[in-house]
Amino acid sequence: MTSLKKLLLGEQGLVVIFAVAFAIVALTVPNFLTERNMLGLLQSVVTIGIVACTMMFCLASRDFDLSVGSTVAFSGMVAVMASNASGSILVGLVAALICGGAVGLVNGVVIARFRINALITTLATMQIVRGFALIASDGRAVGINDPGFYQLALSKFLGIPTPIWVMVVFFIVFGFVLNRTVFGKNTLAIGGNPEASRLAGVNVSNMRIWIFTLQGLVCAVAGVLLASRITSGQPNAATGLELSVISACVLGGVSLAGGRAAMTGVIVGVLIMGIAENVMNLLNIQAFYQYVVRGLILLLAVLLDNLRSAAAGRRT
Amino acid sequence: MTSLKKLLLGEQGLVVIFAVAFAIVALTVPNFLTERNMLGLLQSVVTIGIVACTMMFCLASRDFDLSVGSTVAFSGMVAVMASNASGSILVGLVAALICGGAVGLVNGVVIARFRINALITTLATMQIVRGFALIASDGRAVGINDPGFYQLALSKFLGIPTPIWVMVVFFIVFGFVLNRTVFGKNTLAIGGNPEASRLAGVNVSNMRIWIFTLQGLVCAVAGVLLASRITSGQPNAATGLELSVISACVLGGVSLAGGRAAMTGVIVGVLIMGIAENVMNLLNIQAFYQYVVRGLILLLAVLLDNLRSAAAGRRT
Amino acid sequence: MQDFLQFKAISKGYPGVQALADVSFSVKKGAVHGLMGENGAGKSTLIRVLSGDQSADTGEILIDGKAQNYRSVRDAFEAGVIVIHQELQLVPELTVAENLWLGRFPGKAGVIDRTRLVGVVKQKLKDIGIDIDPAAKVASLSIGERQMVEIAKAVMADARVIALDEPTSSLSSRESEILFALIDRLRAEGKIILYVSHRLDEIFRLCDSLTVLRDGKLAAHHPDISKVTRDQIISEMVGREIANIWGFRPRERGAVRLEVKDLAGRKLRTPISFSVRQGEILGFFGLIGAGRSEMARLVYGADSRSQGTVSVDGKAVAPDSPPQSIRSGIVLCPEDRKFDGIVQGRNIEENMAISSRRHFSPFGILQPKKEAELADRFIARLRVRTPSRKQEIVNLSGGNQQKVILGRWLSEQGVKVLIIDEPTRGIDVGAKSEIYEILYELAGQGMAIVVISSELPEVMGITDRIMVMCEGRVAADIERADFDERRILAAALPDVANASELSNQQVKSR
Amino acid sequence: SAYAADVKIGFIVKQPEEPWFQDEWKFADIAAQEKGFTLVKIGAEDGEKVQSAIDNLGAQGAQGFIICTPDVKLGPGIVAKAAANDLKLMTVDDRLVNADGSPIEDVPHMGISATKIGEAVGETIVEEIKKRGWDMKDVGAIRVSYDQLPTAVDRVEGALSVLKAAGFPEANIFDAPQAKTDTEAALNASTVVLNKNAGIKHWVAVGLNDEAVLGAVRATESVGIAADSMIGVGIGGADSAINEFKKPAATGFFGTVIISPKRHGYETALNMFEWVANGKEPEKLILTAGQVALRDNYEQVRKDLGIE
Ligand SMILES: Nc1ncnc2c1ncn2[C@@H]1O[C@H](COP(=O)(O)OP(=O)(O)OP(=O)(O)O)[C@@H](O)[C@H]1O
Ligand SMILES: Nc1ncnc2c1ncn2[C@@H]1O[C@H](COP(=O)(O)OP(=O)(O)OP(=O)(O)O)[C@@H](O)[C@H]1O
Ligand SMILES: [Mg+2]
Ligand SMILES: [Mg+2]
Repeated sequence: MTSLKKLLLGEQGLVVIFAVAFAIVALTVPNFLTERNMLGLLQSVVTIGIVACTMMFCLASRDFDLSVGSTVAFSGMVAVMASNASGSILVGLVAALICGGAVGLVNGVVIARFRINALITTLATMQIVRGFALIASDGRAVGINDPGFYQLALSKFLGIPTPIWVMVVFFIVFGFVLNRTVFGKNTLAIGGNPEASRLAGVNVSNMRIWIFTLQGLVCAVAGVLLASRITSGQPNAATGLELSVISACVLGGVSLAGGRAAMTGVIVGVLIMGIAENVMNLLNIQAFYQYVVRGLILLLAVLLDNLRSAAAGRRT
Repeated sequence: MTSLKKLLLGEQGLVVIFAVAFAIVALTVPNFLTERNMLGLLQSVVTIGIVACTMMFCLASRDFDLSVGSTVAFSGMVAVMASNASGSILVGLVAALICGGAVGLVNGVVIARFRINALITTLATMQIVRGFALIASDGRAVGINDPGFYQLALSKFLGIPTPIWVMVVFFIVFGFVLNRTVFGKNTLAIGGNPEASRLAGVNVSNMRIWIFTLQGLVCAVAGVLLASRITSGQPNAATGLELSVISACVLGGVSLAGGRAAMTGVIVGVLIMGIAENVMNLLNIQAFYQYVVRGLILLLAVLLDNLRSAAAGRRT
Repeated sequence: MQDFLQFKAISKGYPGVQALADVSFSVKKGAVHGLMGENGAGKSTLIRVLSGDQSADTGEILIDGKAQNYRSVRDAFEAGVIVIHQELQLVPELTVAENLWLGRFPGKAGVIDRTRLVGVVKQKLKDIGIDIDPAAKVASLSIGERQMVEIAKAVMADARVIALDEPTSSLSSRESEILFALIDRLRAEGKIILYVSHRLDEIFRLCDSLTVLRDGKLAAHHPDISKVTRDQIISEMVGREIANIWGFRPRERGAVRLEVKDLAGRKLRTPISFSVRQGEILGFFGLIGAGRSEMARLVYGADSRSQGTVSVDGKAVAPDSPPQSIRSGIVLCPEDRKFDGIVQGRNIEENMAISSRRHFSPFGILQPKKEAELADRFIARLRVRTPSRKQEIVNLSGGNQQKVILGRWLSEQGVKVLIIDEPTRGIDVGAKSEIYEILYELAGQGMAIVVISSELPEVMGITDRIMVMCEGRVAADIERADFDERRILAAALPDVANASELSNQQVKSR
Repeated sequence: SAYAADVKIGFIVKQPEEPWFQDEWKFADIAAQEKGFTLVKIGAEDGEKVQSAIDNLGAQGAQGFIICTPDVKLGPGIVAKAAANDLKLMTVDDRLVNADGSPIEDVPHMGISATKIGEAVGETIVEEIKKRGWDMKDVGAIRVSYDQLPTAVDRVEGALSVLKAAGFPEANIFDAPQAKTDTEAALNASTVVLNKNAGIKHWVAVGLNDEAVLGAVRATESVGIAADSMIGVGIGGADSAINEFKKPAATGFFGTVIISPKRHGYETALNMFEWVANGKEPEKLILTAGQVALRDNYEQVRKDLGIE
């Protein structure tokens, strides 16, 4: 009894709860545990998953980024337009990375140097960047000329589509960065107490600029993959992505008050979001009820996690 | 010189900056300073303005409410449906207040008692409540049967439409509550230092429940007025309201870190938002460029305010 | 007189720590009762249990013979207990008056009576001799002033039992005197005062009786303090004899290490110049608000300089950048532990290694083994009281947090200049002498050390030279040979008339 | 046939909350009940959701699906995804296009051209202006715009092109960009236009849908323009519009172009079923028409279209 409780409420409690929930879903929902559905499920969370990697850093350092959705759309547009114009997919890729990185850099500089609230800054860039995407394309989707571009999303390795591999690589890399590098530790320290970290020799404003720039670059990667998957650059793509990504992170135990984050948690958070959508569609739940169910799942997941930390006696 | 600087960077700096900006706009933008346009402008900010009153409390106590848009839509729907069903506008009003208050109460209880992160809780209720609004109406707009209901929005007093009066009354009442009552001071104390407030015997969790319940009630009022203005209850109304309201508050100097808020600031924030939209339309700025301009104004306003507080030497 | 306040077999455990084990003692009415013990002995925990903030696992508290089983801070307040906690518990955005009334604002139907709000506070502050504007925002006060506001809380409420947890740790002698006078008055009014401190002087000056805690257990109870000696208390606390706390060791002084020229910033307008030699320990003394902390932050680059230069071994240090200062060999232990020192949410190991890990992390990749080694080494050397190096720092007692911050800088390599602001604030006697030993050792290796302290005996006991600051400028620069209490205090006081009177008081009290 | 029970057909729409799509689903459900096949309804608001919706259908073992895509440029991706999952594909409302903008003709489609609907709006307005005897020079037109949505641009431009062709001066057309597609946003944007041009006494309004035009109508009411000085013609014909017609007094909301979700929902579902179950491929292109409904004839029009 107590050992079960310990397992559920321990550090890896969320993972255990998730595993149990997964098993129940797999047994009760028809067509869920098929290879096709699993691959479809994973592909559906690629954008959220990739962006969540850096959002985790952003939140862990007590910041906030609402501009990710716009940046994904914008850099996807840029990738398509640049590769259409130049005839080279590589040029498109590089252009997207430059634009995404630039958005992140601007966010970072404004937030860290001019000390403007991150929520407001990224709310502003969210609109500005969305405006750019719309202006660049005159509000219409831009089709991809070179079919090679589609291969980014369609190609497979060991039977698994490339975007999933990219996501997995990001999970591994950023998990390592968070736990095993000075960068990761400094991020967590800034989130814990920015002023103390600064006095302890952490270059807080540089760190923040880096985190936002990374976020921009990662959004660009997500944007390129998305454009390739939907075979066009769409100025309206990825609206509302920011809230999904932040939800996934918080579900995964990342503290909005900064200083607490774990990659496994974020992965679980991302998967919970994806599975919820997937299962609701498999079960043919009506659109209006999906809203309610989505909200309830969110609540339930955090509630369970909270019980866990309360039992662990953590002081908040 | 220095006295000018003092004026600009003092406590009332935002108000002064706003006054200057207003004067410039009034002189340069044709048709801006007409009675009709002013009334139109004020009417366009009624929803944001009313909801901002309680959002100010919410932010000041270090909380966060994303569910306001859904609550406004839902309670508007309820008001229309209840008054259609009962034939009495009063019944509709009461029903809306009950529903709005209930949403707020649930938010408050979940956040304060179960200690779930406010962002996630209200993100969840935002979806659940929107789902209710859609389910209740089967996703359709519900027309108002009794033309008397329109009078809520159309009637005038001293030449000024009722909704504007309602907003003004809310501004005065909540300004008073914030500065002159135990409730207001306790709110600021909770936001400024929750631990100290708790140790001083402030019932922090009751306060939070009250603040969210009030927020729900106020959303209901906004929802009823909105339904009356658009002569129907629309389940899709007021999407994205939460971000506008929060922006207005932060523009007005309400600190997201809690503990700092002022009614004048919030009023100015609400007006800045309204004027920006109004002027862009008067100047016929293209839709896509409006995104960019909106973002830039937001940035500029916070930047100015930041310079001010930096000059005031405040420690953050 | 009867035993008015009784603790009966109080026990309280945290995960991995038994903070209090079966503690029983009682206090008489109209007595000031001292509570002493090493860092982490359980003093604050006992106070927290008394305040209703935490509930004991077993045992009970009796006031006036009645068992108390309150559930919240409010209940405790109703029962006549008020507690001034070790960490400041103020709301920075509210005014002084509002902070003092917090939790029980005056007024009708929820509307605050503003004349009473300010009026009563003004009167009370005047009564007890604290010169702070009730309408000022707490955020604009210095730490010392904030501490005085905290203390004023005790007088605001008409409590029967008042507990003060290290109230003087951020006060200088002048404010301390105000506090002592206040305590004498409260004692005369028949209140019970529970007084926690690490300063033996104060304990002897104030207390009628004393309890010593050790490892959460009752180590000794002295109903009459005049029957014990200092040395006895020290050995009860730390379990060994400490002959001379200061243990000053003279050293060779070498070439100039730290050179500060015409340094000024926004909060320190008068330019300041001084230099520290290799192996020298320079003390800065002054009253609260004298600007010592501001000076230290400017040297370290924590605040931006408006003018002046800082150089180490003749090489200039870049302005306003702590990382640059660290690389040039200057480090600072800040005075405000909670806001500038510890990183909340992180454990001891991470708090220690935050800066020094760059020396053993190739390409920014961590070496967990080395970090663990480092943490264990300094936990042992500084005697940090903790179940493991993985303990979250916020769960440590105040003094132990201070030790972890010290460990952070002791583990840093190539430190040439160590600036310590209030090095022993909240640290027990045993640990104090250990810290002094470490300072002597470091100085012996050629480090230049700047010690800022508000405790005159400490500055006089351990430094080679003292610079006295007063109202943002240097008022005196005195070599060890010329140390003289009156002279130092006189220099620290802004106006001369007060000076002689207060220094008389000081001498009497010792 | 006995085979019908095994047939599973998906119906993906871009805005599941919109009454229009709710109605399409409702009529498709009727077809499913009649024929006894399973209908899976999925909402997909953007390209990414479309992709996962198709995967999801594939995983469930559906044989085909009907889609109203959030963006026509998603065409090649949808076609590829459908092929990868071995699903038959039909489109409704909006026709898929290639990267170069040309329609993908292989995919069977049923729909109405956005421009055509817009033109119907324009014609109704022009007719009514003439009937009321207004001089076009004295009339202002509110263009409630939501330019980030291509369909919206096509509809509005379609309407305005008819107005202009009838001699409506271009200078009298005023843009009222709505920040969101709800009535409040349209109301706020239109109010500004009205206040800016306080001198103009007669107004007409066009917009993306009924809600947008309703916003313009509410704006005229709030600044005191009489109902008979306003001609607003919406698109859609769902409850928002019907509520207007049901009001005791006529408002400035003159009419709406009803498009029938019945054919779009019922017929497409039926065609897909025939295709899957009996191998009967549907026609490549079926175009339906919108029908103008006014205050006095809307009930009849709805009956004709098989709604009600
Ligand atoms: N919330 C907590 N969780 C875990 N351990 C705790 C917690 N609070 C205190 N402790 C532990 O309980 C013990 C007693 O702490 P306490 O704060 O009472 O010491 P103290 O005597 O006041 O020390 P100091 O002189 O340093 O202030 C310490 O070992 C401390 O680490
Ligand atoms: N947060 C603040 N805002 C504005 N001024 C401040 C602030 N903190 C301190 N000051 C001012 O800076 C000067 C020096 O402050 P401080 O009290 O830290 O000096 P100190 O000599 O280090 O004293 P101590 O360390 O004993 O508190 C004083 O004039 C004080 O009023
Ligand atoms: Mg303590
Ligand atoms: Mg100091």
